[in-house]
Amino acid sequence: KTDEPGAAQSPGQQQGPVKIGISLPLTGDFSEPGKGIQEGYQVWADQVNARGGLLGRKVELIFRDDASDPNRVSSDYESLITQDKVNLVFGPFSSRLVIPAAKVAESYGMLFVEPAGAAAEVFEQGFTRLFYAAPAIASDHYNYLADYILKLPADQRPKTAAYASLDDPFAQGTAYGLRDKLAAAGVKTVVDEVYPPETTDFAPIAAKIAAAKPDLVVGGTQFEDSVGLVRALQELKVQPKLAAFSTGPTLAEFPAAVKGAAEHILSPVGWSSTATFTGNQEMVKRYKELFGGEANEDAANGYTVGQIVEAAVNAVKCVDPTKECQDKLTQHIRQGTFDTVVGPLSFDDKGRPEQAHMIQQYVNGKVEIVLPEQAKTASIVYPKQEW
Amino acid sequence: MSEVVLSLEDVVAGYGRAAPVLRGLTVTVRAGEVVCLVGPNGAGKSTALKVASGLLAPRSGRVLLAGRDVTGLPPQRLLGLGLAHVLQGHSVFREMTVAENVRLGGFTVRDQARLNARIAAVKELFPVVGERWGSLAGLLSGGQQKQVEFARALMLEPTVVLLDEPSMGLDPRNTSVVFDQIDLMRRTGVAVLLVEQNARRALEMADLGCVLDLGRVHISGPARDLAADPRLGRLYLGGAPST
Amino acid sequence: MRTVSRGLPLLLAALAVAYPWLAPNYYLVYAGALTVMYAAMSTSWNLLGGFTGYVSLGHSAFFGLGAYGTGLLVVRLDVPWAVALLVSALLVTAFAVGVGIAAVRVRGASFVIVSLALVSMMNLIVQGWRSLTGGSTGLQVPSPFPGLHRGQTHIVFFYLFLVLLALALLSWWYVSRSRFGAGLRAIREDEDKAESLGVPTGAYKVAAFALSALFVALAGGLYALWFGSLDPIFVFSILIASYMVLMSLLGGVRHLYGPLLGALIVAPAGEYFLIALGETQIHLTATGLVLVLVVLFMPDGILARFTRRRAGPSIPDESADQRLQGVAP
Amino acid sequence: MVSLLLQGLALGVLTGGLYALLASGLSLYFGVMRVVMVAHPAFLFLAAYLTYTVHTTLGVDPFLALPLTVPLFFALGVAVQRLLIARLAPDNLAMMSVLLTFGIALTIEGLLGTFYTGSYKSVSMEYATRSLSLGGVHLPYDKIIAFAVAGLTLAVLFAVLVKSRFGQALRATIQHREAARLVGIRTERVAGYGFGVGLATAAVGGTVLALITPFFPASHWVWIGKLMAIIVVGGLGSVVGAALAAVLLGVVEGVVLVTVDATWATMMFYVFLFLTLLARPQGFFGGRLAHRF
Amino acid sequence: MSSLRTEGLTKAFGGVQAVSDASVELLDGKINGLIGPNGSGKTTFFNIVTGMIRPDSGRVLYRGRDITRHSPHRIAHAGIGRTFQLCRIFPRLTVLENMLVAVRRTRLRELLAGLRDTGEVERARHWLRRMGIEHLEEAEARDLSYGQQKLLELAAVLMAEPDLVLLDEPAGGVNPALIDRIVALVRDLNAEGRTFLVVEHNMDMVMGMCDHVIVFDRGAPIAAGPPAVIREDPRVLEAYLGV
Ligand SMILES: Nc1ncnc2c1ncn2[C@@H]1O[C@H](COP(=O)(O)OP(=O)(O)OP(=O)(O)O)[C@@H](O)[C@H]1O
Ligand SMILES: Nc1ncnc2c1ncn2[C@@H]1O[C@H](COP(=O)(O)OP(=O)(O)OP(=O)(O)O)[C@@H](O)[C@H]1O
Ligand SMILES: CC(C)C[C@H](N)C(=O)O
Ligand SMILES: [Mg+2]
Ligand SMILES: [Mg+2]
Repeated sequence: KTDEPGAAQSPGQQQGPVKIGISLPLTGDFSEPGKGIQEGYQVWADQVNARGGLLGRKVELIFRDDASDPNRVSSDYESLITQDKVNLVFGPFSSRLVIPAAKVAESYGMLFVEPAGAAAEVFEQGFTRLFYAAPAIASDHYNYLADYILKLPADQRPKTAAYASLDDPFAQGTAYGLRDKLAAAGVKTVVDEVYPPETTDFAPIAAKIAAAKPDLVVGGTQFEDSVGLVRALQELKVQPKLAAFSTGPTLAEFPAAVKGAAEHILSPVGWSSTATFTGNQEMVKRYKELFGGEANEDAANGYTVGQIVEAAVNAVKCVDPTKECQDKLTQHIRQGTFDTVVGPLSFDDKGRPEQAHMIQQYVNGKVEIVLPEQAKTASIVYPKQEW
Repeated sequence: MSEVVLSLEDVVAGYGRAAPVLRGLTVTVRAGEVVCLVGPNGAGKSTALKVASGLLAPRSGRVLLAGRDVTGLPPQRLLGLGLAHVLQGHSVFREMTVAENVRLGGFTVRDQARLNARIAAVKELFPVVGERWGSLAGLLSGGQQKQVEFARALMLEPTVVLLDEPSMGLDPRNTSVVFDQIDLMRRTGVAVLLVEQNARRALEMADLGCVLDLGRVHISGPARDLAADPRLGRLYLGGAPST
Repeated sequence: MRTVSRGLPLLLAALAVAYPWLAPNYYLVYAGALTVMYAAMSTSWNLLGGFTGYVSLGHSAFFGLGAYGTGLLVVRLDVPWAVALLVSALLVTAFAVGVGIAAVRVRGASFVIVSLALVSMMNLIVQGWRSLTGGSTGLQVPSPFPGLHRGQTHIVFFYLFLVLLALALLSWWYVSRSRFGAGLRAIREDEDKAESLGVPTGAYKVAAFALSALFVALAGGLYALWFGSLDPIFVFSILIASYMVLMSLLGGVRHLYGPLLGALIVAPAGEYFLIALGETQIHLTATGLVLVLVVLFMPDGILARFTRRRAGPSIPDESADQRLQGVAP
Repeated sequence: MVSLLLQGLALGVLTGGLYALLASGLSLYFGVMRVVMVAHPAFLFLAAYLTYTVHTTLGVDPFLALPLTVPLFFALGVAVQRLLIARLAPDNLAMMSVLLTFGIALTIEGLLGTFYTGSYKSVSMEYATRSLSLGGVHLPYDKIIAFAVAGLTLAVLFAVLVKSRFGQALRATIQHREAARLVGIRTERVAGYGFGVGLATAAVGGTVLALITPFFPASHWVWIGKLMAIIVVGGLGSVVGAALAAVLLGVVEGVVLVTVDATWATMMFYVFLFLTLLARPQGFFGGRLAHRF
Repeated sequence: MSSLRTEGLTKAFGGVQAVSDASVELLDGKINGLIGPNGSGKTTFFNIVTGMIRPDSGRVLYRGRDITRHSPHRIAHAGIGRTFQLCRIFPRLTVLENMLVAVRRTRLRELLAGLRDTGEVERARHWLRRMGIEHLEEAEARDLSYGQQKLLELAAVLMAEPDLVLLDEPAGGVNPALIDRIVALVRDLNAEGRTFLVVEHNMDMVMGMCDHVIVFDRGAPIAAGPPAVIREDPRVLEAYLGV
């Protein structure tokens, strides 16, 4: 077989464009964020090519749609690696797809930097070539918020908390990360709901939360359900002192979808459009030129993957799919620290990033970074205004 | 002789792309006359009636109704010209009540008074229709359903009636009712094209008989002569009845 | 026709066996194994669908249960993989008997809906029972052949699926020529009439349902071992059963090789569409339109076009001329 | 606890009304033409997207899209029936229609994805996020609106099917096409209109859905199972049965959601489906004529 | 001795009393006739005897064994075969395949054995030959004419070697020549020891062929006896024959 591990690479592969294989959920459940990641990758490729490419070779992105289906994601990487003989692969979106994808990459000895496999489980599969290109894994997303809450004076500190989470490893990971820390510090969990992705009606869940009158409402959500939950909470007149939801509020569609209810909602975010980290402003600008509209966190994460791999390639001076080269790249990433649009990133031996997510809040209708102290663009509003 | 109301001229017809079932059929029915088609199963008798009522468009040949060329017109147009067709087998609307079935017979009529008069008339002709007025037609016994179909077809006081094996499944009493009805229609000037397997009885009362086979009329003539033809009797009408 | 029906299968079988060695790269071996897996599954599906006319979308559930059963036995109880595969398939078969008893009480459209519900239900259960199945995180099954590299694993599974396909084909053939098969076909045409002729329709249907589930469960189990990660949403997806239906239908549900032929067309075409049109959602539309066209223009499948034509209507009772001899018009 | 139960019950009734609206079209296709229309939810979301477009480009209330979408969907339904469904062989209409409409659903999803991209869209109105409070029980306005629209639509539908000449003609057409033609019914046209009416309900349903939930091209998959379960419990083909079953299941779902959890609440649909089959395969409210002899 | 006996069978559909307190006894080894007006419960009686409908009360005894609540296939295995009022065959199976469906006993090995390897095909051909349709063996059943389908239905029932055969209107819609053939067949089969119960509205056929005639009216037997007696029975004349 031409792709037998260790088979000599044909010389043709040393020239021509650098092909990068990517499978993304362009249809199906994850198509919304999948698109964002795709745009991030495209902005990066555009800029690299403008700079003259990787090691002087043009970058060419090959996209496949996996329809949010893990079976397909495997096929995609299988064909990208063995048939298209890509030089590099970048990861797909969602922890659910990252695991099967990483398996394929791992067994063909390919470096696997991914933008969206944040769940803790991703890093427990024994992958040796996987890196998550964002500041923190899911269970650490709310770390700053947890610190903030626990430092509040005793009389202001919330006593009870309600958690509602989508049955999804990432979404649950974020909510439970916060829950475990707060519960350990004595904040009572009064509602702890998990709902399947099929759920379309959130009013009864909100009713349950309303009945418990919690000080704190935390949603482990993706997009659709975050909107559903917020609307239902508002309709059922739940009035917590603080409300936090993962993912949904970081998307541009959110405030319009919840119709004014976005005010003071908190959300972990790994990236900010106003941050001045390496390349960020250029990225924001180029994004607007290419796609109109504002870049979002997903696009930034895709871009980050590109930045890390680019730095590694430039450092070790190879981009071949061969084992030696991929090993060298992996080695380099494991040891280095990388300047990216989400800040400097470094990884532990399992590929986990060692930094932290920021916390954003809608203040006067605008997204502001409120935590941590050193990055904030506005002060956190607590307790939140009534819905 | 009275005027011709319905005629099929040299009709060729069939289903889908298969070979034609009717291969040059010619039949003529006059006002006040009962024409009886007999013939073995699969000869094309039902097909001939379907062509006559517009359910099936012929591949060639003409259909004339009341002097007009109606070849290829859909049934609802022929209905307006006074044609009614009672299908072979069961064709009640099974999941509708007897009442709905009968009223649908007058679907094209908007005049309520006329409808009500007709309903009363058919109820009298077929008592079971009145008795089971509110029940679902599909729940009636085979023979009862047949009666509902007649009632439905007679709602419009047709001038040409096509009957496809009307006595099939009927008990002797109802069979007589049907034959009496046919006789009555003839006397009021209605033209009847009748398909019957109960050939002896049908030929007895018909004016004209046609023996159909392989999509053509093989023998035709005054019904009584046909019934009396000994060879024909043996071949088509079966052994002499025990009576 | 005879030589074609004898010679062609042999040739195909030889080609199939040689395929992994002919394929230029491992992706094509992988795609081959996937195709054979689908062929095996649609042939199994056809044990129910083709004979009895009961369209089951519930076979996704058997696929998923077979996969999870095998995976859980291997992961949680350290059972050797081959044993796990068989035990799990047998458990699924037993389960199918239970479900079958309830499900085959309804016919036609209701059955389709019930089978659809079965898939959703299993998905909810497997996803909800996190402590056992790993829930939405999925279940990671270790490779049974840790010594082989990925490409070699594809070759091994290609042959395993090929064996399964052979078994499924053999079963279909065996049933089709038996009285059991005749009874099943009669059920497709007119169930009450079949019963009045002495066919125990209930038992027959359940038996066909279970047999068909058995093979699909085996395919699911092999898939779990091969693929290594199971995610409830996608293992219990009606799309999987829809593929079985589409493939069977395209090839021809009334023919032994119909589903196989369908799989040989649909699976590679699916991969092709994805690669050619993968960047937009239009490939969904392409798949949808193909389905619509097949249903409209080839409802009996491709093979129906090549086999015995219908005699056509109009078979007269006896020759009219025989009877009319001597009777002048 | 009692008030929570009451709240769950009230929400369940309202949601049930919505389910009734969404399922009514399905029940109609099946009842009158034995077609299992897997693409109905896809059409619901097609309507939702159209509503979205009208709402965002013209800035008008989403319900003002109805004069546009209802006739459009009616026409679409007529076209689908005349061009596609009518061509299916009657032998195994149920089976083939599942596959055909499955193909249609995929086609629609692909087109939506192509034109609107995969991202979520939503239509939010000020009035749709408030609620009415009655003795501690909150009734969200969007759900009240959905319930009212559903009730109205179903009443119209019922009147059309049972009372009107068209309804009579439609039922006759389904039951015996040749006989229907012989009493003067234009059967092709009637069957087309019947399908059109079914899709017209999807236009209304889609608008309501757009108002209460965000959507993306693949959203329709979630609804197929639930809606199908409803029409089976209601008795396949019975529009009234489906409505009753929808409310029943809505209430069960609401109550189970507040007392147990969301997984079990969704499961209830399927549990009821299987219970129905075991107890009364013809459905609880339908009670159809046995086709046996 | 009687092979089939019913005691007080009753069945109501909603408000309609289809069969009420029907106690019937067949003459073993003879041709029994069952006549009665439309809707008098004859078909329902068949359906109860063959297990397709559960009676509200009463018992069905076959050779002294109570088979009232047995499922249709068990009753078929016990040796009772039936045809349907509107002929039912398997339309998309070939004539030969239609013949191979019927089963009398079922053992797993027989079930799974290849049909062509056992004597079944020979037996099937034998019956087709007796019906005179052996030349149609490979045709799809739906392509047969109605009369041929009726013969096929009967042949398929006979494949299970029933001892008692219930025929629901065997002559309905069949051309007269074929009726003669069916009558002859029934007589032959009866001579070989099979008992028959025939529902029929064709009085010539019933009176000419049957040894014993049972008359139903409104769901219950009102008379039973040899044809000659029945023909003169005033109750029968009034309920049924009286025209
Ligand atoms: N499934 C059913 N549901 C309701 N009523 C029924 C059903 N089957 C039969 N009936 C009623 O029971 C009565 C007897 O019907 P049955 O079919 O047994 O009569 P029959 O003697 O066979 O008549 P025919 O000579 O017309 O065939 C009829 O009044 C009929 O309407
Ligand atoms: N809808 C149809 N599609 C295809 N073929 C048909 C159709 N209807 C009838 N045929 C065929 O046409 C031929 C003639 O049928 P037709 O019903 O006209 O015969 P018939 O003389 O009425 O017979 P019978 O006495 O049995 O009613 C038969 O061979 C039949 O198989
Ligand atoms: C932060 C997000 C981009 C992570 C993603 N939602 C996941 O499932 O892991
Ligand atoms: Mg006929
Ligand atoms: Mg009867």
